[in-house]
Amino acid sequence: MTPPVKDPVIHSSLSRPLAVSALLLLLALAWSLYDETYSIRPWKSYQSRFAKLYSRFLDQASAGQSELERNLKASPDYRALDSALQQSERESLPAVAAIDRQINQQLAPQILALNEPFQEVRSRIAALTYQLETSRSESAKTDLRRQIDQLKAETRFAALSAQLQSLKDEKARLLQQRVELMRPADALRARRDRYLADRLPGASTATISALRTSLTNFDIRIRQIHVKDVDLVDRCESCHLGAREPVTLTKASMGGEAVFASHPNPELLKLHDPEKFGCTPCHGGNGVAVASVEKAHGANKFWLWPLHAKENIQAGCQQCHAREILTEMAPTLNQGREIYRARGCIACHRYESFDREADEISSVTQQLRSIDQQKSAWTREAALSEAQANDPRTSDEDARKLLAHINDLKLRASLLDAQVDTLDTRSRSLVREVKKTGPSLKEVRAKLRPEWLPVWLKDPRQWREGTKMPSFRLADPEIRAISAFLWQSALAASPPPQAAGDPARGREAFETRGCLACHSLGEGSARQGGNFAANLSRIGEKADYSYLVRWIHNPRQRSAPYCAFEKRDLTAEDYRRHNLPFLFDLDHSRCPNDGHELQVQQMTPMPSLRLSEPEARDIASYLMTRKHDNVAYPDAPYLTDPALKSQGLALVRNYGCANCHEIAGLEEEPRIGTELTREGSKPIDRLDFALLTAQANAEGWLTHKGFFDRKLQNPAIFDTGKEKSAQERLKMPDFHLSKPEIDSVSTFLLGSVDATVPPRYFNTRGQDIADGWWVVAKYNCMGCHQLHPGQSSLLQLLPQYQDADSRDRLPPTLIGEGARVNPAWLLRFLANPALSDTLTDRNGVRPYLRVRMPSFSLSAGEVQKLARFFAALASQAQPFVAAPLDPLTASELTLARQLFASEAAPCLKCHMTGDPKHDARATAPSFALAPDRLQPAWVRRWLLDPALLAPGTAMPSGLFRREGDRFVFAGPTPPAFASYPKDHADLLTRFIFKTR
Amino acid sequence: MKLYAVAAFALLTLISCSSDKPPAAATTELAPTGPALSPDEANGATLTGKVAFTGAKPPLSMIDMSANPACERAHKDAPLAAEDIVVNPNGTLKYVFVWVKSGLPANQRWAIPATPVVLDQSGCQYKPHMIGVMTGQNVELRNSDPTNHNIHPQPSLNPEWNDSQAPGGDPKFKTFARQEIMIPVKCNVHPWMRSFIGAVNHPFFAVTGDDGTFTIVGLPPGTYVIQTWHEKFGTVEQTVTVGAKEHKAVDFSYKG
Amino acid sequence: MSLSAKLARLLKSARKTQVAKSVLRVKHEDTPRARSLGVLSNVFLHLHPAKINRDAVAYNYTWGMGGMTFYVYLVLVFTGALLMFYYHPSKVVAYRDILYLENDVPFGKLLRNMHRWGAHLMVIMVQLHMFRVFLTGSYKKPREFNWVVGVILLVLTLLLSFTGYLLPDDQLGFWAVTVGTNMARATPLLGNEGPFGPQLGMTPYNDVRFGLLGGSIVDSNALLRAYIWHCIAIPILASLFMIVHFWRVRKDGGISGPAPVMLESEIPQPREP
Amino acid sequence: MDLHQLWTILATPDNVPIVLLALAVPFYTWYGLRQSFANDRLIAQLEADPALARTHHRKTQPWRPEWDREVHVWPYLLRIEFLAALIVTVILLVWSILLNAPLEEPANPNLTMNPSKAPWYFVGLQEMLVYFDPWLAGVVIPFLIIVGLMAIPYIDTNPLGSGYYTFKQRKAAILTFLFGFLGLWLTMIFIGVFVRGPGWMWFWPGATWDHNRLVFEVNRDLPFGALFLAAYTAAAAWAIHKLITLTPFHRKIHARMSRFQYLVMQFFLILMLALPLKILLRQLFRIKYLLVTPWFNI
Repeated sequence: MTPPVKDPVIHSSLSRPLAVSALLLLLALAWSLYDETYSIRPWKSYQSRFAKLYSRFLDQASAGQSELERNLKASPDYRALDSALQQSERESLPAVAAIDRQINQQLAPQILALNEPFQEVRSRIAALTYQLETSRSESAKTDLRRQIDQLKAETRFAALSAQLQSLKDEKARLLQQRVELMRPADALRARRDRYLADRLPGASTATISALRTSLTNFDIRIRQIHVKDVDLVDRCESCHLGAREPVTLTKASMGGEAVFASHPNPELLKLHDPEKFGCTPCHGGNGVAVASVEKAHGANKFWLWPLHAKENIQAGCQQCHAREILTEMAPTLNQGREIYRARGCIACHRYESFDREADEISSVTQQLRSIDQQKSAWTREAALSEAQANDPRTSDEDARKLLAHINDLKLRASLLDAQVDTLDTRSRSLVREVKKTGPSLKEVRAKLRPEWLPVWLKDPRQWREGTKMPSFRLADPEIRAISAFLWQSALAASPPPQAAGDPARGREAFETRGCLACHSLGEGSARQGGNFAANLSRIGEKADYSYLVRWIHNPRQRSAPYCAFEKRDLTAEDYRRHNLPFLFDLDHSRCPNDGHELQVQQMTPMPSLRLSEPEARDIASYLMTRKHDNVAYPDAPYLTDPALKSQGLALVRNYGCANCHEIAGLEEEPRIGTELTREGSKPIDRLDFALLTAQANAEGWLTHKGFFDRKLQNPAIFDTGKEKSAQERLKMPDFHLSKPEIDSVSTFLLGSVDATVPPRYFNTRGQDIADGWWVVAKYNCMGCHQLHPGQSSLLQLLPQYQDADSRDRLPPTLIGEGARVNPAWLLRFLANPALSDTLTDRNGVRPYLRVRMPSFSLSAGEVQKLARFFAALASQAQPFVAAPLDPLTASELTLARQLFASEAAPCLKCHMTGDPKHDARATAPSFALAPDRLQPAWVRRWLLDPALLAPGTAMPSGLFRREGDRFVFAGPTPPAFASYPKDHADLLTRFIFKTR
Repeated sequence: MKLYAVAAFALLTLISCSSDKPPAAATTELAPTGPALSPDEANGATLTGKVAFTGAKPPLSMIDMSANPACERAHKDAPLAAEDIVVNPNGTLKYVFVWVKSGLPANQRWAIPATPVVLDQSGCQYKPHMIGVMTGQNVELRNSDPTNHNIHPQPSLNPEWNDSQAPGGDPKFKTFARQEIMIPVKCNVHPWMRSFIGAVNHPFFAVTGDDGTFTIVGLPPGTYVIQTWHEKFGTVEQTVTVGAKEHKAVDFSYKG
Repeated sequence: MSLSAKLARLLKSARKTQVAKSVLRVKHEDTPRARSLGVLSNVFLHLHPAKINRDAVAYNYTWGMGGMTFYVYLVLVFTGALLMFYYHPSKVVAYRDILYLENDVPFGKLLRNMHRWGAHLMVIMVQLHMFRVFLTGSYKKPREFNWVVGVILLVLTLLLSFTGYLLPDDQLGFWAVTVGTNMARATPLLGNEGPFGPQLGMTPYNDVRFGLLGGSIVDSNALLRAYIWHCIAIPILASLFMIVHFWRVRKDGGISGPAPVMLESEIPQPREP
Repeated sequence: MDLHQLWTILATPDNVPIVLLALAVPFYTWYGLRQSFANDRLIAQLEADPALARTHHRKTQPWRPEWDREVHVWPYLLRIEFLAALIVTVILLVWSILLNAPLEEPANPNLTMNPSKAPWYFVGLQEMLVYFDPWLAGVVIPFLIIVGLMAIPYIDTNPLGSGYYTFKQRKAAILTFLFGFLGLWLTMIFIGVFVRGPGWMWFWPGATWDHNRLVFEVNRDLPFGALFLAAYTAAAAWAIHKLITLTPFHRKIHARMSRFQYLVMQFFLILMLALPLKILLRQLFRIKYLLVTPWFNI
């Protein structure tokens, strides 16, 4: 019989697969354990590497430091201090030792011995007194009192405590005496240590050794900043361990690992303490994530706030400093904002904090309207209640109440009038504050050579390098239509013809009057001057001579006033209808038809240099010589073709020319660009990458930065490959920005985000300074003046101001201007720098300077902003109250006058005195201006050491020297001074400030 | 067999610890060290020469001192000529600064002479018009005029200062820390006053005098670039090689 | 005496102790009685019968889908309970908790991954289990009702996964659930956009979608309701039906096969009505 | 062919289950049908030789009289269950370590994701939204699927194949189920996940999902749709009847069916066939609605 076949089900064994899968499970668990502790916690390896590198760096640094310290200690001064210290310690040593001995050997043990029984007795007494106080029966009380007294007597408690107290007092006295003895030695030790600390650069050996000990027990843990109320958890320092180390660590010093370098900008950390601000509000990234570098930097696909790239690191500042045009320590961001404002991005793209004038105008008109409604409502109510009061049926009581009510309403209405007045002045100045990015095209007919217009529209940059005008990718027919429209829409009026001027004198005037602070001449490497305004190397080919003369004489002069209410330019006819002269300027700025505020000035920031007519003619004729010769301009007959006009109007409206230029009929054009206030946090799907989306995603630039960089580099990039008619193509013109400019603008846009921190983090300090910077940026004050340390004005860099003599002929530095001048005077000066209504062809304060302080015809608001700006910049108290000066006695007056006019005092040699012959060569302002121009405290500081307040000034230092606690005139003083006890500088200051 | 194990182990530890990268040595540029030398007239070389001036002699321009009566009185007999271009009778140029521009050992320290160089203001004019001084050496400023002067050097490499000096006041001592060829000095009270100070790290320089000649002594042997500097006519350079105790003549010339 | 023998003796004596006896009610012996009692007397194991059709032990019949689904369900309950320690179902806090889980909680990421992939695995296995049951005709008499319970469990599994999808409160979950619940808006009679819905007075604020979401859009109410469905309601329902399901498997005759094949000729003729 | 896009869709963590499904279902179908064919061969053999039929243990697995018919659950069943548990845990653990559960941006109600898809198992239903109105696709069809599934045991009167794999004896039932499960449910899921891109537009696998793609389609309603609907129902009912009474065997099974069971089966089968028909009508002929009424339309 065949052997019985074994049942496969029973006899098969699963042990092998079970073993294998159990092993696999074990491996998987181990892997998950490894994954959990290491692979998703890379910071552990970072920290162990950091500990190693950092300790090696510290060893090497301390070696260097101790060597430095050794030879410092070898220096004679240190040794002298050290020996004096030892010597004084040796003197006081025996006495101190005696005191110590007495305290330790005698007093301390005695106190200890007495203390013990004393405490015991006292506690027993306390227990008894407690029973005494709480016992009810009188007899018990007396019994207890008796017990206490008996106890005190037994242990002679009173004597015991007295003796103990005396011992303690003795000990205290001795200790005090010891401190007295040690005082000189301690003082010397402090001076010696400070001597060392002053000369040792960087961390002293003490801090280094402290760091090294802390490194010995360096524990590997997550280092995080947790700001509870803002729900902010930043663990950046778990890998960036060196960020806030007291010692500066560089990539090189940390073995080539840039991650451990210390924060490149420590004083920024002082301003924004990471404990309160954390890291991610400024830098972006995902503070919580520590699983991988990519996740921590927020570079993974679904994180909305990625780390800013290196070149856009300052984007973080914009969020809290949104209202400022200039933020310290953020040059790229400032450049980005400046480009956004100056190159005209603001003209097409609304940006909340940039849109100061337009916003304010709309809010002011809106407030005015609501006030009118309120007033009419109240007057109507007053009339009604008056009717009711006079009604015989109302009781006397009610009548009296109604009358009170009526008065109250009238009072309130009058208060509104006050508000209306302020708003009116505000709206008057606002009309003057609004500027356009480009020149007014209403004057095209008067100022331009017709053929030039199409050539310019074709490619502005090719005609004038560095121009602000972007290129619009226009086809020829479009150019023709636009030129025709502009030509025919412009005002027909042309300025009176002007006689020719002398180009040679014009050239000298152009180079010295200060035009080069904004404009520039010469092309390519020969280019000289500022780029705030146009390069005038080819102005001759473009401009009309007579218009140029009028423009140079007074750039703000308009050919026709514009009435915003009627939305059109007024003509002489409108004035004649009300038999008024066709006269419109800052004083006659009301519209004859409806009384509203007129725009009586060109909306250009270009100021009037108050040049005389002949000088304007000279400069104009010089500028007319600046042109490329043999340049052929094809003539443009079509300019006057009416058929092209309507076509041109549609194109101009489509391309948004009216946003930058003032064009007849298109003054109120809406902005054609999208608002960019929150562009940085617009969802990525809303940024239209068009056909490049897939490519962008593959190449990794499907991000905000990718979009901004490419759009700025080539605004039509997202049209590539699209089938679009001319009208639908992307309209944004090409600004030919260089790479750093693109980086700065995209930094600005990346920073324009929804707030990720609560509003209380926003910077509200220095609001006056922030507002001031806006006005300074708008009128380019930094072209001529130095406004904050480290910034050099443009004129300073021009070659003609480099030699020794001409350096004194530069415009004055304005650092500390707030502390120098009286704000009231500054208001007057800024309103009219000539300081006189008749003699305008001069500088009010420094007539001897060729460079001319122009009149910007600032609005009242702007002038106040500047005054507050300078005061705040010099941290002066506002409003300004002049410090009272006690008047000069008769003797003091004669004394001061003698010193002032003496040969030894050089004052009248340089300062203007009023005598024309002397003033011709004077190099300093007249003293007559001083009383209401300067601040006494400043004058006194200036007299003592002018180089401190304005380095490189022509005013010499060392005029006074210190004698005792007062300052005395350094040179020989008239004999009468011998008996004058008081401070000479004060005397002279009070003399200067006595009103003549 | 045990031996192998120990050796292997030692080798292993050696490899493991040497694998760390050597620490980057902190590099600080070499500050001049060693003793301060003074020019060794005995066996150093001496350089002499003159600065000729060819071409038309520019007309002497008179200084108009009318604005300042005190100065005018000092020159009422002979009006003062500007000293920007002074051509000596023998056709040589005065006030030309001649110095060794390069060729000296780089980090060699030179002894700073104790005697200060005097720059006097007399007759509303700087006397002399041009001086040479070592960096760190004192310049003694005197005011022997009855009127107040203010001394306003305008260096670009050294810190700028502007001190007034009362008539007959005690002299002021100033030093310049960095080498700078020709610091212009002016007086804001008397705009025509002008002088030039040449601050040099080493003592090998000279200013041509009335005969238009200059001598530099104690020059260690070596090849040097000698440069002459004039206020209006700019600089001229020549390379020259000198041996020990050699007397070398080096002539320069400027065209008017 | 060899080591193993000594070990065995030790083990045997250990089992004699009172403690061991009180714990292990059944002696671990290789006898049929011990084997049966081992299963029957164990509260968990007595889900199984003592003996089973010899061929049902092989993988190829049942594919183990039912058992594996139940096992994954247990894993999900376990990891889900742990996740509940860290998760708050409110709009602001939910996302932050997931971030917290991922970065701070030790093994937090692993936990969440296990829960999510486990959920997907369970959905797949449930469908494969249905597929196997259909292929083997195991729904036929007497197991019809158990098939119905199975279908209910399938629906509950899908709902469990659907409500879990929304909880991380991220775009993926939010829009997935929005799409899902938009369909509810169109329920006939009960949805405000479904046929006959408006006629019955259904508005976006009282229709079945509103009931599901606790609001007209997927907001914090929806998050809370999804959380409660996901963590309490549906798991309890699912457990109940699983109990019924397991019970009916046993009561309807245990694992249905592999049964002996039946021939066409042996089909019993239907009794005349 | 945009392989990068294809790979990103395949490798997205949340699509991994569908890839798993796409591998597992064919495998298990093959695995099950293989055993069915084996049983069918055995059945054919037994029907051919009635004597054998009496003695044979009627199973493809080997068996000898001396082997027990039933084996103890412990250890034989429990050990394989334990093994299965181990393997599942390993798979789950490795999968969790390697792939992270997706966590996208925080929910933002006013930023619609394009494409916004339901979880993968409901994507089939979402696909139905293209062809039917939401009330149909979202509520009625899922409801009918559930009820249909539940009704299967009560309308399948074929006693054969209970407890063993067979194809021959239950051809109709298996084909219908395969059509329903694989043909409709899984295919729709596959389309919904891999083929439907932004704007729920049709992107063949390998085509780039372009958000700006514009497709011009004009869907029109079928005139006399109601008539077509009625015609279809009649034709379908006739065809189904024809099918289930094709062979004498089928006729025998049909005879066992009660009238109500027959009606329910017809109802579900007609509806199931209606789905692909509607899809074809839409995809090929651009027909949107068949029946338009003021309250609802199909």
